[in-house]
Amino acid sequence: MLNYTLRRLMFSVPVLLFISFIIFLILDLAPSDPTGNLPLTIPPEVREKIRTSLGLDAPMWVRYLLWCKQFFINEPLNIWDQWRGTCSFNCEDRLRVVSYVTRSPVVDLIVERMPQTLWVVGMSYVVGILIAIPIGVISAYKQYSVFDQAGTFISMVGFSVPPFFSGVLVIVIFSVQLGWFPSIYDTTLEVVDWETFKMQVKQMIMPVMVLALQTTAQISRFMRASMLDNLNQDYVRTARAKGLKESVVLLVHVLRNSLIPVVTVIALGVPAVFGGAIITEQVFKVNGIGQLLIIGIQGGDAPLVQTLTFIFAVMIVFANLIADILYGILDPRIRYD
Amino acid sequence: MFDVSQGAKTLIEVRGLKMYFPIYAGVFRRHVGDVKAVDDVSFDIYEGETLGLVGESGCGKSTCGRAILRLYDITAGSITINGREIGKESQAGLRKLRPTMQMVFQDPQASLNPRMTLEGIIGEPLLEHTDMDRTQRRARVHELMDAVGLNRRFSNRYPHEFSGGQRQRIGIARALALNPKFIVCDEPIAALDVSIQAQVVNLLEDLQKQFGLTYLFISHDLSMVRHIADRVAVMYLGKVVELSARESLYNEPLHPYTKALLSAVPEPDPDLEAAERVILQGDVPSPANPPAGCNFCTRCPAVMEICHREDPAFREVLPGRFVACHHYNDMNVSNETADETGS
Amino acid sequence: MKLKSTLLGAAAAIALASSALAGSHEAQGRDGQLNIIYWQAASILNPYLSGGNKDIDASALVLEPLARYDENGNMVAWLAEDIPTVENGGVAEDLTSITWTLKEGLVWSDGTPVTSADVVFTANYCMNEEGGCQQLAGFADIGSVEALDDRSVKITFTKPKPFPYSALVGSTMPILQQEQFKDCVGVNAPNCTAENFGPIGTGPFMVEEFKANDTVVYVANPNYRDGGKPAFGRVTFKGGGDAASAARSVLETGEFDYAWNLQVDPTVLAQMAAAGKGTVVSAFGTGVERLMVNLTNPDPALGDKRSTLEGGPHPFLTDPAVRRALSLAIDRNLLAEVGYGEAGKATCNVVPAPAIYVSTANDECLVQDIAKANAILDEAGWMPGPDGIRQKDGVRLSILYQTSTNAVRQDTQALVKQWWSEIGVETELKNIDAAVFFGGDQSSPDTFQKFYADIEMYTNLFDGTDPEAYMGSWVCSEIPSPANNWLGSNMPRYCNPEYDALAEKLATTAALEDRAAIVKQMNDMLMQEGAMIPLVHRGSVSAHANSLEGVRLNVWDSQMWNVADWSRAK
Amino acid sequence: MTDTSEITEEKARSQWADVWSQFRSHRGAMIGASFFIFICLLVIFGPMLWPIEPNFIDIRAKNQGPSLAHPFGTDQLGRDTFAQVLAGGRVSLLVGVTAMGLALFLGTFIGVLAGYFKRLDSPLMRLTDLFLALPILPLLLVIIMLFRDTLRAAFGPETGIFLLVVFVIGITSWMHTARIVRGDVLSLKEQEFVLAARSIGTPSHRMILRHILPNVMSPIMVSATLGIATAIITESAISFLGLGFPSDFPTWGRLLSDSTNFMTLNPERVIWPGLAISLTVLSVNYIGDGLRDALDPRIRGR
Amino acid sequence: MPDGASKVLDVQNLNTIFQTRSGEIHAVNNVSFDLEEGELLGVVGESGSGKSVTMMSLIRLLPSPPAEIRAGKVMFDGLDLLKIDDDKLRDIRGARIGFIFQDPMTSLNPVFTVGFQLREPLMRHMGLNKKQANKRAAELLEMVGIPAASARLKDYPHQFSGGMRQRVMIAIALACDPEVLIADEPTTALDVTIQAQILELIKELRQKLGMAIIWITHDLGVIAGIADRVMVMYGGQVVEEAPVRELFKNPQHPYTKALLKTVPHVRGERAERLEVIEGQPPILGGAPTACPFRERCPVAIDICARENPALHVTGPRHAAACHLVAPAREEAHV
Repeated sequence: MLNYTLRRLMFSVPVLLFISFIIFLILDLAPSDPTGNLPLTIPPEVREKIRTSLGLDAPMWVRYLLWCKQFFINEPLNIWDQWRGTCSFNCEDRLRVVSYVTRSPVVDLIVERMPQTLWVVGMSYVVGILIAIPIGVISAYKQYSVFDQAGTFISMVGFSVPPFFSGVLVIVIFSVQLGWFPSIYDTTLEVVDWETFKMQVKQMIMPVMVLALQTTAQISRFMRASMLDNLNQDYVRTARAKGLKESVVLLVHVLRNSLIPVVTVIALGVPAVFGGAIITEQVFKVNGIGQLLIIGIQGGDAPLVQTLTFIFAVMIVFANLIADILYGILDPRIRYD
Repeated sequence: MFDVSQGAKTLIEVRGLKMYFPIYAGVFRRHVGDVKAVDDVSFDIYEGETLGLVGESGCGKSTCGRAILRLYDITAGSITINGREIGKESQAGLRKLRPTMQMVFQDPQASLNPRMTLEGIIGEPLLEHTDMDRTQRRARVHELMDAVGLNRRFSNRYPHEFSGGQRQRIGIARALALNPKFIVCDEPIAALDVSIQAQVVNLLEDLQKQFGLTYLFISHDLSMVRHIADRVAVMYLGKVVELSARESLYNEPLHPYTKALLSAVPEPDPDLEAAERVILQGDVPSPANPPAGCNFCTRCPAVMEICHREDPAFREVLPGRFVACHHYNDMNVSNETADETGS
Repeated sequence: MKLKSTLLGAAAAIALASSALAGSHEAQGRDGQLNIIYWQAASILNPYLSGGNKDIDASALVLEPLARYDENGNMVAWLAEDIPTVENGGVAEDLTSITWTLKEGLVWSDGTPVTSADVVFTANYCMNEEGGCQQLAGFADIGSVEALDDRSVKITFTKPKPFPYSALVGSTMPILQQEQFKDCVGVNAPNCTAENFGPIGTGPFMVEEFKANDTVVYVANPNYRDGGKPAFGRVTFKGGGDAASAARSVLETGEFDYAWNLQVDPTVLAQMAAAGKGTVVSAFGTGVERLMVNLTNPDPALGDKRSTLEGGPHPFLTDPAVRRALSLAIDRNLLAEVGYGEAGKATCNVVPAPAIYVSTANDECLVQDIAKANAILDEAGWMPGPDGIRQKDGVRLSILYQTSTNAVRQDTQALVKQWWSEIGVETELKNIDAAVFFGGDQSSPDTFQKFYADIEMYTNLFDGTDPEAYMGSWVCSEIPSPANNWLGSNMPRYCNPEYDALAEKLATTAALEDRAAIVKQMNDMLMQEGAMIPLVHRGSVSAHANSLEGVRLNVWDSQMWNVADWSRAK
Repeated sequence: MTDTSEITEEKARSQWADVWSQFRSHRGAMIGASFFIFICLLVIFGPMLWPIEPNFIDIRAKNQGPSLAHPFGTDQLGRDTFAQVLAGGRVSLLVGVTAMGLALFLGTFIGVLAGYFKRLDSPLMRLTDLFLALPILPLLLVIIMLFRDTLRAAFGPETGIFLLVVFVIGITSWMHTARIVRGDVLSLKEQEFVLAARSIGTPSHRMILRHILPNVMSPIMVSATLGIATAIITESAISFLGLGFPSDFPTWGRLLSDSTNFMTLNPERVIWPGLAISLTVLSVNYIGDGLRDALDPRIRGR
Repeated sequence: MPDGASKVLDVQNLNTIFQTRSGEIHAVNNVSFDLEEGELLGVVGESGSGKSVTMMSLIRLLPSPPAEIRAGKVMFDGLDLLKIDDDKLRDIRGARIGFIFQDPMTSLNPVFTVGFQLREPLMRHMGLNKKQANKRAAELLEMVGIPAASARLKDYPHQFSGGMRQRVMIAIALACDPEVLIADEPTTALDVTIQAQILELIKELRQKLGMAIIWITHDLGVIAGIADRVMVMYGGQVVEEAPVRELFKNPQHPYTKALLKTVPHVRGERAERLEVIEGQPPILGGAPTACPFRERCPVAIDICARENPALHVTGPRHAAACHLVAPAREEAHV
């Protein structure tokens, strides 16, 4: 297992480098310009000057290497220094990956966005999974029952309604008509007491609801299929022949086996938690990582987009690794070597 | 039906055949060992005979059969079919030789493409190797169906509409399509019901007579092998441990493993309650990590000290009887005889 | 507090005075929290490093200029004691220098005094070529900026400036604190994140927390010069989403007090306003949504010479009859109503305001007249072909019409397309993402400068009230071409020596009336020669909660210009 | 032997016939399939029966509710919503089907090559991992920005964008199919009938065409149905983000995103495109469900 | 029937059908038999003969739907297993009736340790706590001949070889000292040498524990070596039933006769040619109205196609279902 993990980790280094280069290449080809959003009154010389000051006149590979140095060497050093409160390798002159638009270090921006993304999108993932698993279990156990049919229907609706529609719909219902929840997410709210906690919960309910619907739709389908696969296995018959209660058969024997593929699917979905909620974030003004990315793309903020997409790529690669390792841990039959 | 000692024409000559499957491990996927599925196997098959190859599951008998047909790229050794060495032939070169050697598979369900009709399945070899047109092909398919006892009305049906026995007949018809000389029957009856097994075995025998076929009959069913084979080879953990004519092997097995194997077969006769049953202890060791010395030393009831050190040679100890066991170290046949069978 | 504003107009004085009096008795921060929503989030709080209105508005709560425009377009002194004029001696007779004097006793929010050194520093900060200052245009023709004493700064120009107020006036050019920004000059400017995200200012609020592209939280500035102001102790400046949801949060759910730039379908906006929680306010600046007419040939077959003077004239848009017919076929009132509602007015001029500059010579186009348009084309010999499209000498009236991606613009495009089809003109619509369209990227064929189309539509305007620079956009030398890297503001490729001469004249004319006459003349020239077809005079639309008082929508300056006066209705 | 032509051969049911009979008994799938066919017919032939031009502006009739003249109401410029939904459906369905086709082709091609040829397995699977690890959305936006004009110039505004959208969706969604197909091919390769074909001497390309491809059809068909649904949804997301087709070129996604702001004012406008997307995706999903059951030999056996 | 031996299990007229899309399939038709204390009843039949379905019907192990037990009685200790409620039945399953399945590879749950799976019935039925159960589990593994038993409790099924896994299955089935053990082809998936080990083990355990066993197999050799009494099934019905020697010496039903002849032997005479049963095994369908063997029967007569023969007693404890078999005079029920 350790060998396997090491091998995979080793292998992911060239893969990630290659990905970062591809991303850089694509972004470089894109006809977006950091001076694009400047007012029309700005004279052309100034535009040119801004471009030069951003280093855009250097050849592509120089900029790529610079980014690599900044991201792979300077940023980790900076994190280290911030954590230890030290200043190693002349931290004063250290060039960090800086956004074209805000001119602040990209990593700081990402760190700032983390809390709301984790709160809303992460929570919706958890909620979605918690709802999905029982639905999947019951749907499979009572295959073709009314519950199964209804579950299938609802999860497919969840899958088929785009969030830009369902988001506005819940806003119109719950904020405008009923006035229960705020339609705009307050990222500055800090949970310090019961009141603020209640507010936090209130403002999270709608985005979590919209996102969880999608998660639930997908995971419950998986869970159902996986349960169905396992319900037909011989060991289930053995468990019944031992005189075990139906609940034990289902919730111990079948569930444990069925969760193996589902857990890996869940692990694989984690990166999507950070990037996949762009539209929902936009609808509820959560201003998390997804919105940061969209703004970056629209503003031609290459360093931001480059860094963010690369971080997504890293997360995807690691989620894959974790999913495989989890598989190995959960299923004693699998031994990687 | 066939007298071994007459020294008929050798059709297949296998020498030192090895089929290893590499094992990779560690961070760098280094080659750390091999699964020695077939480990230095030599034997001959005479024209027109049936050589039975028996052994327990995982002993390498199927791999051996497939390796002889060069369905794998073998690790070492030579295979001569009808005087032609094919051990190192490329897959493209083998293509021309395929019509002489064919195979009947174990699982009649899995060995037929579920998406093809009978005519497509049986006609595929013809399509690949002859330039018959559609009508000619169909005529030949019908001929073959007659030969294996399938109603020709069914030629447009799909395999799933047939029972196991009928499917096995389809497989046999496909193998016969190109008039082969040699057929490897890889456990052709293992997946069939008792009442059907006899049908298929009889069919194979009839076809052998009719077309002068040579069989390598791979099976774990010792009683069926006794029925069909002229000579029998017993495999254990990648090696042939004994090779004899049928009657001598069944009446007087030499290798301790053969003895144990034969005594383990339950006889359908309640009065024959085997008194002198040899019950082997333990399981077959892993072919990735075979024991030192004789492969059978871990379970052998007659194990000696030398068995743990030295791998016994596979030798002809009596005329036409080959065995790999230290118990027969002092027995030997004259060199001339040995040369003749070429061990 | 002593009120010492010298005004170019009288109305603002009364308004300012009354609001100042109202707030003078009570304590700062008494009205608690103010919530503002901008659907484009602020990304930086230094206007010198960003051209975005969102950023300028967000920084306007903190940073203040020497003088700014009020909601009527009148200049009012802000940090300066008064507006320097030739009359009061603040501007030199030869118009080559201007001297600003700071108000007495001004302090930064950290308590330190504001001095002329800060003003000088700010000017030099922007004029540093390496800093990438986005407001550099405002500092054009400045020779030197020097402090005369603690409170006076003299700006010397390299040539006479009839309008000397461009630098350090308006929210785009506020005064920065030298102490804070002293290490952020030149190449370092963009990297001073802490400073750019949290400038120290003189305004009514101080930055408490800045989340780029998301939220800014401000608290009242205890050192604010006007005691008792601001009424709000805390401001949240939230960004993100879209105009409709911003409008909804003010008008329907009441979560926010103020929403900016509500480019929402007027019907929807009206329906939201009916919920009774807020009020929609609008005001007109100088923005005109117009069609630019390509007078050069955009035929792709021309390759490099496409849409340049070298490529030759446009096959049919050079025909005045066609341009006139195209203009007449458009129902501008309907466009204004459908796309902008209260915030749009039909216009036939490229300079729609201030009133003194507005020409009336072109008002023929205010009324749609399809019949007349058809007649003009018939007369000019453009006859309907077999497919219903007019043609002459093998040239078909087929137009590629491009603009940026924006729901209202696409509606306008659809309407115009239909009207033009009624006069036998075929139209292909194309819309390009705003970032690309306005992006100015050399490699993209889709920028508005390259103008690889027959007609393009966008809004342009001028900041402040002086149109001199704006009118200079259409001189021959401003024609974008490969020679100047396509940088240039003369999109129609209009080139008329007479117009260029008028532009020269305008730059040296000081008297307001004379300037106005020249501008009108230039405007009419552009209209009558059909270089562009104005459509709608666009106003700004904002909304505020009914409980918010003191909002005076200002289109000449930041909408946050008088945020110190805002208060909660009792 | 006897003259074979005289013998009447039985026409036997192929496995697809079995699949069909199994599929027919899945109620959801049958409802889904009939609805999907209905929708397809409606968007193909509907515009012939409903002659209002989807882009015809009748400004006096703007923001109307349902009426006889406009059964689905009108939009803010007075365009007929019904005509727009019909026209939008053509595009959305065509995008869905073609993008799915492209993704399936790529996925199957790569999956089969990787599964069948051991030497290609590792590089091709790394490529698949790479594509999986590439963040799709930025890639998508950038590709659209990059190629939109070349294609527009070559094929005209609508076809060009159509090809682009299809290409972009296709190229970013083949990976799962590739993985599934590879897995299936790997296990098929171990099946005895493939071995049998090898013992006959069938060369690789015919082996793939004759033995491998027909047997990976079932997972491919299931992912096909899911692919259509995903492609329709992705197109709507692209439309929402303001990329994609020209503004006067209706698709369901665009109609839905354009009308969300009118939700309270004019609910029908949201409902129809929303319903069209949801029901189509739903029906396609049900078809996929039914196919999965029908193609599963274990279930079919029952 | 010898006196003193009492019936532990009495099955009467069991009918099991499967609901499929193409209609009902009668998998078990009017099967009646009994099992005496300490007896080993062999059940022989080809695949599809209904032998496994019959045994699983006894303790209602078939998934329902599609399976449905239409009629019949399964009397065990005065209870009708087909009538009692699920909870009562669960108390019997695994505790008083043990079950061993054919494929030891799939019959154990791959993700739980062998110890866990052994403890389950012990804790469930015998009320042992975990520690006691562990101790007993180790004893059981030792009893079935697994070396280093207590150490191996922590191992997962995949770490055992096929034969060892089947021993684990036996240990689980015997965990609570059942009165009846039903073994469904327990050695079919194993090699002959391993099969011999398992057969030895069962014989040994039977002597030691004295439970009654139903042993399902298609291998006549296995039956001959282990069973006391044999029941032959064909097409979902019992076609013959007799003590083991009687059956092999004096088969009555044409199917049994043919079956015995088709099997080759390892010892003794080698037939030049094997006898065959022509045709294919029957495809089950609706309720049988004719003898299921008639199409392959060498001696079939007209009535075979019209009437399904009932079991006739043909001799002492010997019965066969064939129209051609003369009923013996005694009216004893088998």
